[in-house]
Amino acid sequence: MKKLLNFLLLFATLLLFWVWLNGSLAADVLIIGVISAFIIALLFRDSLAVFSGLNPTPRALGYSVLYVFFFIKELIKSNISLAAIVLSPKLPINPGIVKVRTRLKSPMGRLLLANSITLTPGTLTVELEGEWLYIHWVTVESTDINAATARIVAGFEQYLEVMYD
Amino acid sequence: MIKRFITLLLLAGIGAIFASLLFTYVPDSELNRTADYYAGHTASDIGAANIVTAIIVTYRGLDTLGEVTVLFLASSIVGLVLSLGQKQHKTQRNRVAVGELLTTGSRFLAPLIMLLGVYVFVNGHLTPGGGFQGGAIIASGMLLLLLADPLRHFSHTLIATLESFSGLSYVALGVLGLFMAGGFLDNRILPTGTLGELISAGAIPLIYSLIGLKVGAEFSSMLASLSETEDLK
Amino acid sequence: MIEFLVYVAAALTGVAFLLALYRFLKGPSAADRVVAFDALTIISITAIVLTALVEGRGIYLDVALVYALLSFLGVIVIARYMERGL
Amino acid sequence: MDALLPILGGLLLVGGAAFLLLGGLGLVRMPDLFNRIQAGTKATTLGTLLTLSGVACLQPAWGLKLLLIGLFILYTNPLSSQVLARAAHRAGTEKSSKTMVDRLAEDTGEK
Amino acid sequence: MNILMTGMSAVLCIAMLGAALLAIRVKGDDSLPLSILAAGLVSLFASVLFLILAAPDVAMTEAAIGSGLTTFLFFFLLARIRGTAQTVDKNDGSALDGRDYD
Amino acid sequence: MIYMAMATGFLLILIGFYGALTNRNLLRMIVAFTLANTGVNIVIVAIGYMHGRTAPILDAAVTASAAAARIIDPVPQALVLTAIVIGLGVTALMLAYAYKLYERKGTLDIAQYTDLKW
Repeated sequence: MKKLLNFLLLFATLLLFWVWLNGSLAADVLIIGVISAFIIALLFRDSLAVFSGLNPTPRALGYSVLYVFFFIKELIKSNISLAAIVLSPKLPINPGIVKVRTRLKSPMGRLLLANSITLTPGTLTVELEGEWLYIHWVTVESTDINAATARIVAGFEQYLEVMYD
Repeated sequence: MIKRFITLLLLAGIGAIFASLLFTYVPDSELNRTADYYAGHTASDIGAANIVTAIIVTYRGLDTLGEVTVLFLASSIVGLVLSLGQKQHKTQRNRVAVGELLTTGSRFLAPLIMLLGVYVFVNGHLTPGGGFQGGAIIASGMLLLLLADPLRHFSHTLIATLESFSGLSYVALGVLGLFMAGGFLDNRILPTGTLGELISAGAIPLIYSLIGLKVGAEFSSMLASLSETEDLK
Repeated sequence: MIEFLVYVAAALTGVAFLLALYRFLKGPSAADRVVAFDALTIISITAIVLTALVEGRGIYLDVALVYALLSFLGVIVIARYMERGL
Repeated sequence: MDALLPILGGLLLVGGAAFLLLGGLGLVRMPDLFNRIQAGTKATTLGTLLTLSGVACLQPAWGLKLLLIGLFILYTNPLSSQVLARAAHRAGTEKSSKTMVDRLAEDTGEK
Repeated sequence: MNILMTGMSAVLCIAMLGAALLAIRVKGDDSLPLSILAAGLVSLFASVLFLILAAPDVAMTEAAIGSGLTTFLFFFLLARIRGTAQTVDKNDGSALDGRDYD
Repeated sequence: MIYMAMATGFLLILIGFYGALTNRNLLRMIVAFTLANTGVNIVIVAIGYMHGRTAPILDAAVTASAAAARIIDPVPQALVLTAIVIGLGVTALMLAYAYKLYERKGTLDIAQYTDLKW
């Protein structure tokens, strides 16, 4: 049952990708898309789709939208802070690799968390191992695990926790 | 010392030839006769929007058959040469483990890359790209799988079957063109349809898809045989 | 007006390209060059999109898609090579 | 509205190119590899996304494909940077003398 | 707009020649991976140049095959030759060193 | 623009030859060969380019009737496409042989390959 669900999710993702690539909904495009998406989904049964593990509740959907906005805000903020660092003549950096904790379990959620952390102010995920994330921080504000977790991870985790369980 | 001198002399000679070519070159302002024919007749005769594809698959189809054969030979020779004298027993290969990020990322991305490859070769007659590019993209997807799991063994039988099946169908379609249309590899065994639609241009999408599968299988087998070769100390 | 803005954007992109190229040629470590390689690929995507805009041909965008894929794969191959996992 | 969209597109293009320039500058100025990766990833990602949206404003018909390219970059660019950072760290790349703490090295028992 | 294209191709040509010279001239311990990387970069720039010369088909082929697969094949071979059988010492400076292959 | 691209292509061929003739490392020679290959491709594509024309793909921007006046020469492009693919096949073959030679001799330096000297 779970396998079938995964297959269907993958198939739907691939079909969406196909229609998006072609930019049309004509009958011939759809027929070829269904065939090729089916074959590829069959070959990659144990693969992941964006939606696999996503909770099918309205609350999760709402949080996904909020997550996107939060992410865009953080991305722009991060670039402005980076610009401030790069453009200042003294290069005020204070780098280090800190260790933080995450509660997420679903692979897709963890990957999205790591990617989001990399694109947000001054942080870069170096290693993800079990519940520990090792993060390179341009301006280290705290080397304590809990303080750093609250500073770096918590913002995204509150959304991702609802989206992926 | 004398060797370096001869090298420089040789390069100076070639450079002089190149310079004279460059300075006497006058760009054309009109298409030459061949190109003019292709430009004027492709849309009405072949029905393909991408003229380069029309040339590769139909006008110069035989050359492409030869090219695919050369590639096939190259990939089988690479496999043969690398497997010569290899010890059959599997030594344990202590490669550094893959991080979780790459595993998850590749599990997500590999199907999408495959589908991108399919898109590139199915749309060969409409957009840039075609069988060779699509095949290379499919092989890149295989490479991603190999990177995420270095000890994975691809089924060589599957790759070889796919390769020979598409090669045979390609030649069969060519022969079909001999009977049902103007000549070997003629694409008009199917109706040419309207210019710019996905199913149009006769057999070109079909032929290019077969070429794409074949080329993808060949490149994948090259990568797989290089990856499965034992390390030298 | 628009044309002028496109010129300015292309000039800025060109400077960024040269800066990344400087990092590539200079090094010092191999990983630095790989980072510069990644940045150069991404900047090339911008160059491709600008070319498509100037020539007015939407079909050029497919090439940019292939580029986005390749920058990712290239960096990963080299990274796996560096950590001896290939 | 119709007259405004192209102007917005042009401004977005210039903004994106400016962020790319910042990325290049960061690549040159930052002292060690990890800081360079940070500059290279963040600035080029946002710069390319802004450029793509600028082009989408100038040529609305290309919007779908540009969005797809943007999503692809948004997904793959940080991922490749992380893999590279991990590999470089495992290979023991030099860190800047300003580095104050390295928990990963402590935990894997290096140095 | 023509000036734009000309300028872009001028920058690309300079970059290509620089990367090509690096590819054949680079010396030192980790020179082999670097020259392969530089050759890949030359192919990459060549592909943008092809696009500017109005050849999108060739640009895509060069990007996917010339710059992509060729570089990957080189790195696979280099990894085979380097020999991973020896114990991987995490602290040996740079993993891209050339000490054990030529 | 054409002349610039063509000059770059010729220079790349020369750089590739120089590298192949002066380097003694086998893999460096193969890298130099791929450089020369790229140079040849650039020259051929530059020959096909015509000023003020666009890519030989028909769509809304270039209609079939106006094609002959608006597109550039498609034949060199088809040629180069073939050349690139075959180039990869040749490179793969050279790499496989380089691997075998290294396995036999334990070195990539061609000065050490002295079997045919006497």
